Amino acid sequence: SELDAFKGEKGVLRIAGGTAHIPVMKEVAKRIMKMNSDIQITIAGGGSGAGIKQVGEGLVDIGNSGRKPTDEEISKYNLSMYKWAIDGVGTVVHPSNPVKALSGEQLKGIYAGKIVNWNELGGEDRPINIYTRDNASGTRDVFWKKALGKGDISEKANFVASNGAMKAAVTNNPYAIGYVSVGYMDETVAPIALDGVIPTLKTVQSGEYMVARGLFSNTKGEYTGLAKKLITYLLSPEGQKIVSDMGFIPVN
Amino acid sequence: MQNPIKIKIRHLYFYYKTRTILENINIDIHANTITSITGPSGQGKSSFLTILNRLCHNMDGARVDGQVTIDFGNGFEDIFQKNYALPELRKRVGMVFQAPNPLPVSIYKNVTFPLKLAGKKNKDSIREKVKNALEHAFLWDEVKDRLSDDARLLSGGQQQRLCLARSLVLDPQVLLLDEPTSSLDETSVQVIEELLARLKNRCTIIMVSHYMDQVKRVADQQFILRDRQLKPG
Amino acid sequence: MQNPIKIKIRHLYFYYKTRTILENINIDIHANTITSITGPSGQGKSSFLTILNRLCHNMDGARVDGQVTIDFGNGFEDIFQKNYALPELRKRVGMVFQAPNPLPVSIYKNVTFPLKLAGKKNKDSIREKVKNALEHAFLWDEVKDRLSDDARLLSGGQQQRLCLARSLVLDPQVLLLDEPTSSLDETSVQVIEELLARLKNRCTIIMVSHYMDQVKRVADQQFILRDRQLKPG
Amino acid sequence: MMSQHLPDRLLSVFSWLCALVLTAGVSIIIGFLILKGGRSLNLDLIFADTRPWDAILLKRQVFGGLFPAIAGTFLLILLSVGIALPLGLCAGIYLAEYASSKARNVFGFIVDLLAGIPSIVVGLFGFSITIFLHHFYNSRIYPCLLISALSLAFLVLPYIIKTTQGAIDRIPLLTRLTAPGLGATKLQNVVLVLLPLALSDIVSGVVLAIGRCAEDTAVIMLTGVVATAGVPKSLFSSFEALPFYIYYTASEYTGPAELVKGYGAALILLLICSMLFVFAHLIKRLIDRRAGIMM
Amino acid sequence: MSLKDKCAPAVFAGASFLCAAVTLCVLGFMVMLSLPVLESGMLWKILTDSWSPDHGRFGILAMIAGTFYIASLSLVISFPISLGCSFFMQITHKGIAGRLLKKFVQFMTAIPTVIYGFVGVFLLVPLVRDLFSHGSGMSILTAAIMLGLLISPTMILFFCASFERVPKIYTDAVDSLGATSFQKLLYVVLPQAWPGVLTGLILAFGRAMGDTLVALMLSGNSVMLPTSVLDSARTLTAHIAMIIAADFDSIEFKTIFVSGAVLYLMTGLGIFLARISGRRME
Ligand SMILES: Nc1ncnc2c1ncn2[C@@H]1O[C@H](COP(=O)(O)OP(=O)(O)OP(=O)(O)O)[C@@H](O)[C@H]1O
Ligand SMILES: Nc1ncnc2c1ncn2[C@@H]1O[C@H](COP(=O)(O)OP(=O)(O)OP(=O)(O)O)[C@@H](O)[C@H]1O
Ligand SMILES: [Mg+2]
Ligand SMILES: [Mg+2]
Ligand SMILES: O=P([O-])([O-])[O-]
Repeated sequence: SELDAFKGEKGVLRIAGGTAHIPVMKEVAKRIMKMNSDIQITIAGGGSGAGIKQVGEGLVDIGNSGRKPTDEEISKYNLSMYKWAIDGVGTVVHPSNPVKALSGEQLKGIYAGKIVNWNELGGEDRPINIYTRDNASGTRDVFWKKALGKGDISEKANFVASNGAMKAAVTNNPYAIGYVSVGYMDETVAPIALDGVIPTLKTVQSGEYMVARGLFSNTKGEYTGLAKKLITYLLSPEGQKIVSDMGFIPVN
Repeated sequence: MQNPIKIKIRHLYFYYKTRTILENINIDIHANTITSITGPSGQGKSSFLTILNRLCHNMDGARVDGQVTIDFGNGFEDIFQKNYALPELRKRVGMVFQAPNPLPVSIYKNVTFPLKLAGKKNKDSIREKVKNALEHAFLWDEVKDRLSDDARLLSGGQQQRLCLARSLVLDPQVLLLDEPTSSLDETSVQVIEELLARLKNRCTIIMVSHYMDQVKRVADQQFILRDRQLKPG
Repeated sequence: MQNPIKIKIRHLYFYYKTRTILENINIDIHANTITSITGPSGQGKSSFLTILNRLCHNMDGARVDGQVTIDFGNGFEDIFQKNYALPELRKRVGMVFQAPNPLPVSIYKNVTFPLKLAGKKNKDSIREKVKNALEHAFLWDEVKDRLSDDARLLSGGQQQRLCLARSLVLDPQVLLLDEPTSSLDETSVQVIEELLARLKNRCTIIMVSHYMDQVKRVADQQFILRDRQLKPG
Repeated sequence: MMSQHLPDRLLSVFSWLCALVLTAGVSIIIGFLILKGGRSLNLDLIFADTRPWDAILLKRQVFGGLFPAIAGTFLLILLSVGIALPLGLCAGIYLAEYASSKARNVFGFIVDLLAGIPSIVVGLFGFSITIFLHHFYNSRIYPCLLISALSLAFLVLPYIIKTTQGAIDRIPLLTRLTAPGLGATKLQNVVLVLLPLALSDIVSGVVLAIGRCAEDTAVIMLTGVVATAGVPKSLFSSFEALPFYIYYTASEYTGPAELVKGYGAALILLLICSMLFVFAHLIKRLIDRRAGIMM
Repeated sequence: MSLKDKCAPAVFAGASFLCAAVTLCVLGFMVMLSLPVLESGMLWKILTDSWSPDHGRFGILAMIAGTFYIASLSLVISFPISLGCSFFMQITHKGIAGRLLKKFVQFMTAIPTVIYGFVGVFLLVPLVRDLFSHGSGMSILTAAIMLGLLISPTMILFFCASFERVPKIYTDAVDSLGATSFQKLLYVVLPQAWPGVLTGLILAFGRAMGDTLVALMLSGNSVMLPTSVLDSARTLTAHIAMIIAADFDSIEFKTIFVSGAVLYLMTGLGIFLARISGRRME
């Protein structure tokens, strides 16, 4: 199989950054390490910002990001980018929430703290609990730019540290609103149709749902060694199968 | 010994952990008498006194068995009963310790402390009582100008008399004295002995002493504590 | 007193913090004699002994001034010199404390402890030495069957003799004894006194005691410590 | 004479109430964990589909089990305590026996200060040092097991220093003078008498330190713990640890199965810490009982 | 003197110096690394402004406030309980019940912090959300309750120790004069032990301020100045844990060193006060 490329290799491969990437990375790492236990792959989160920064500083071999690194970042660190999936960022609420669709204005109003109660939107008479991510997050970056139009985010918003944490927070709180990578969505959270478009793999792929982005793996300079092999594997049919199994849209 | 019985002790045992200190003590103590207890060091004299106001329960590993009943005016009460009101008992059974134990406050406050505990508030009568008690303990003249001094600055003998005064202020019915004159010079000893003779009219006194001549001078009844037994001496 | 001088003390002062305990002491102590020191409690007798093996330096706030020289066979050495080898000094100047201080180990290990410190390893000669020392201190018969017992289980008097044995095991040239018979009964006191008389041939003894008749019986030279002065008694 | 005074009764009621609130609070926490995670406790939780012996002998990596996290935690404890113990013992001995009273005051304050530094600040320090070294010394230095262990060792140092110093200080003067009186050098006194007598207290200090290493998350979060790493192969590799695993699961579990594993991990960590606690008490009792013979 | 005897003191002293040096180094590093922001005269701004990186505002006032709110509330919750428990062990139930409680409290010191956070997330957060229907349930109150449980053993054991240090001759003296337990507590034990109680309080406050995980998991980490105990808040410790992932060169990232220095100095001040009140006890 395509894992044969890893035969006879040994060493450590460090991966950090975007949390949207983690399920795919974990699966890939598991397959590689099962095949060849001389290879050790470590995976940390931190967010896209941390991923770009750490790979730039040489602290990790692969830095993942859920947004395209800025031109400044690329030139400063001499980054090479490898995009291996397409993903969207969708607004989610608790499945029990009767609110299923919002207009762009409403969403901005909610996040700016101007709409504070679900009953203003046809829901229960309970305060809206906003969840957001910190600035290192690529998911936040995309959501802020493409869904909120760089609008304000209320100071009252609760902060969580990853895509997984966002999903867990919304799952547990019937009055929550948050945003996650489309790949993370399942029946424990309910997607919100934005301006009439429900964020799903299909609408993202078709371009109908606008809040979309690529998932990147970045290396400092051209990729080499284990990093090269891992990214090549990701882009191979077998790797792309994993990508789609995990709920993302393969690039090839 | 025609006075009525004040304290009845029956089958009294006392232990520290597994060690027996007192074994089957049976004695009576009559009202308004002075009872002395002598005996070698480390035999349990001090321990015996603390049984009578149940302070022994503050000691780790201490255990008593048997019966001690005291007549405070309403017939004999078993002081070992569960839920027996210890604060009341200890107000009626005063005690002066072997080592003087003034509290770390002023001389005046030391003497008024029991009154504060008993909830007495009348300022004038309190001052009166303090003076009385200190005069009784032959300490008034020495401290009347420095009542607000810290009591711990007093000399050992003065501290001993202060503690005596402090336990007199509540007018106890029974008074337990553990070597009350051990750190006093001869003249003070003499006045304290005279005080004891006078106090007899107001209360029943049980006193531990090492000085046989003192015992002979003041005690109505003598016991020697040896081999876990109280024997008439 | 025809023996040569062993210890010369000149202009010795001793302080605890700002408090003067000893003031301008000037005495000589001759080899192979017994010197006794008596005096009221709390005057500094124990402190004086600890100066002679410089254990006083282990006490917080203690300070000495003046000169103490001892002749260990190579002429008089100033023991207050900086860098003077204290472990050597203390091996030559043995001390038995006022309160018995056995280490919390077995009886046997207590006696062999000084040998361990000195680095002696020969098993047989060690056993021999332990037996000798315990016999000298008249303890052998009482403990020979329980050498591995914890030394703290011994009675106060036994502990005192154990500590004596422990300091004999290194054959000191000077022996400091702080009330060595205070917790012993009469017969034990007698045998210890006999021991001291015999030890005189091997070392110089300085001893604190409260018992005047004991002092009279054994001492060649007597001092009374009072008002910061050592006066011949 | 049976009356009990009102304030006394109030005091008694109040203290009962407080004791109840405290014990109830903690019991609810532990009960909740057992209720939710008790059933998940089995070998699968730890080793997943790998055979236990293969995992323990490091023949095979464990995927999806807690084994790497448990191994990481144990390695971390071993390393940190191994670093902190000799250092802490020496410093404790210095403070108790050698330092002048002035030095004791100054160092005492610094040790207290060290004990008070929030663990995240220690972590931040470890992190910054690593980045600093990475930049200016050797670009092959990354956040890793060794850095975490060093930072943790630093965090638990004060426990060991303070218990050592306290235990030696508590030895009565007479016992302290015994060996010098017999001609012992200062070092002999320390090694042959003072340390053995202080051993029981030192053990409790060490156990405190171990407990802290087992539970700390803030420090390792910044200095090298990661979500997936397997059993670390060298001091210079990243690692997993139980408390971080629990934290990670609590915030980003993806489904009920993963959550149950979180409960299981919490229970296991609690179990490890309680075992340490009980173990420490047993050792202490053993040492106390045969204090003499140990010397 | 043998070589060993000469080297040993140097080794012992060396170890102490090393520990002290690293301790001071930590502060030095925090200050040094926050210098770039401080030099531009931004210290005051950082300490007082609000946090909004999108608008170029990097103030940590809300975090300082959050730290104080959460730590103080946790003290308000656990101080009376700890006091009551130490009364229980030392005054009212000295016997078996007291000893059992003491064992239990000692055991509590062995419970890992992350357990409090974990159970807090799944038990207390939904409870608070449903009970007060205000916010997400991640709030100052939630964090303070768990933090209160976390710091109470520290306090209880410290209080007990200072109660135990009250000389027995004093307590025996008042007992023999007929004091009730309440009077004994009020007139002798508390006056004698209060410096110890104060020291314990300060140390517990430091512990509460320095804890990261409970606040990070339970307080919601929002960046506004809290106005009610049901609001979310972010502590300095949680702030460090969250922002550590940011770009190293950003101002955002550099503020975490300011946060670290502030935390260090605040706990240092606490320790200093505790030592002073502790010395008064002797
Ligand atoms: N708290 C305690 N725990 C265990 N044993 C104790 C305790 N207090 C005293 N003892 C022991 O009980 C015995 C009796 O002590 P007590 O103080 O009653 O003696 P005493 O007759 O008053 O002696 P003295 O004349 O020296 O005052 C002594 O052997 C003492 O060691
Ligand atoms: N470490 C110390 N610090 C300060 N003062 C001390 C210290 N040790 C002893 N003292 C004081 O020094 C004085 C002399 O003490 P020392 O023990 O030498 O008396 P002593 O003559 O041996 O008395 P005793 O006959 O009671 O044993 C005493 O007043 C004592 O309180
Ligand atoms: Mg007595
Ligand atoms: Mg003495
Ligand atoms: O994928 P992110 O963690 O950068 O949002």
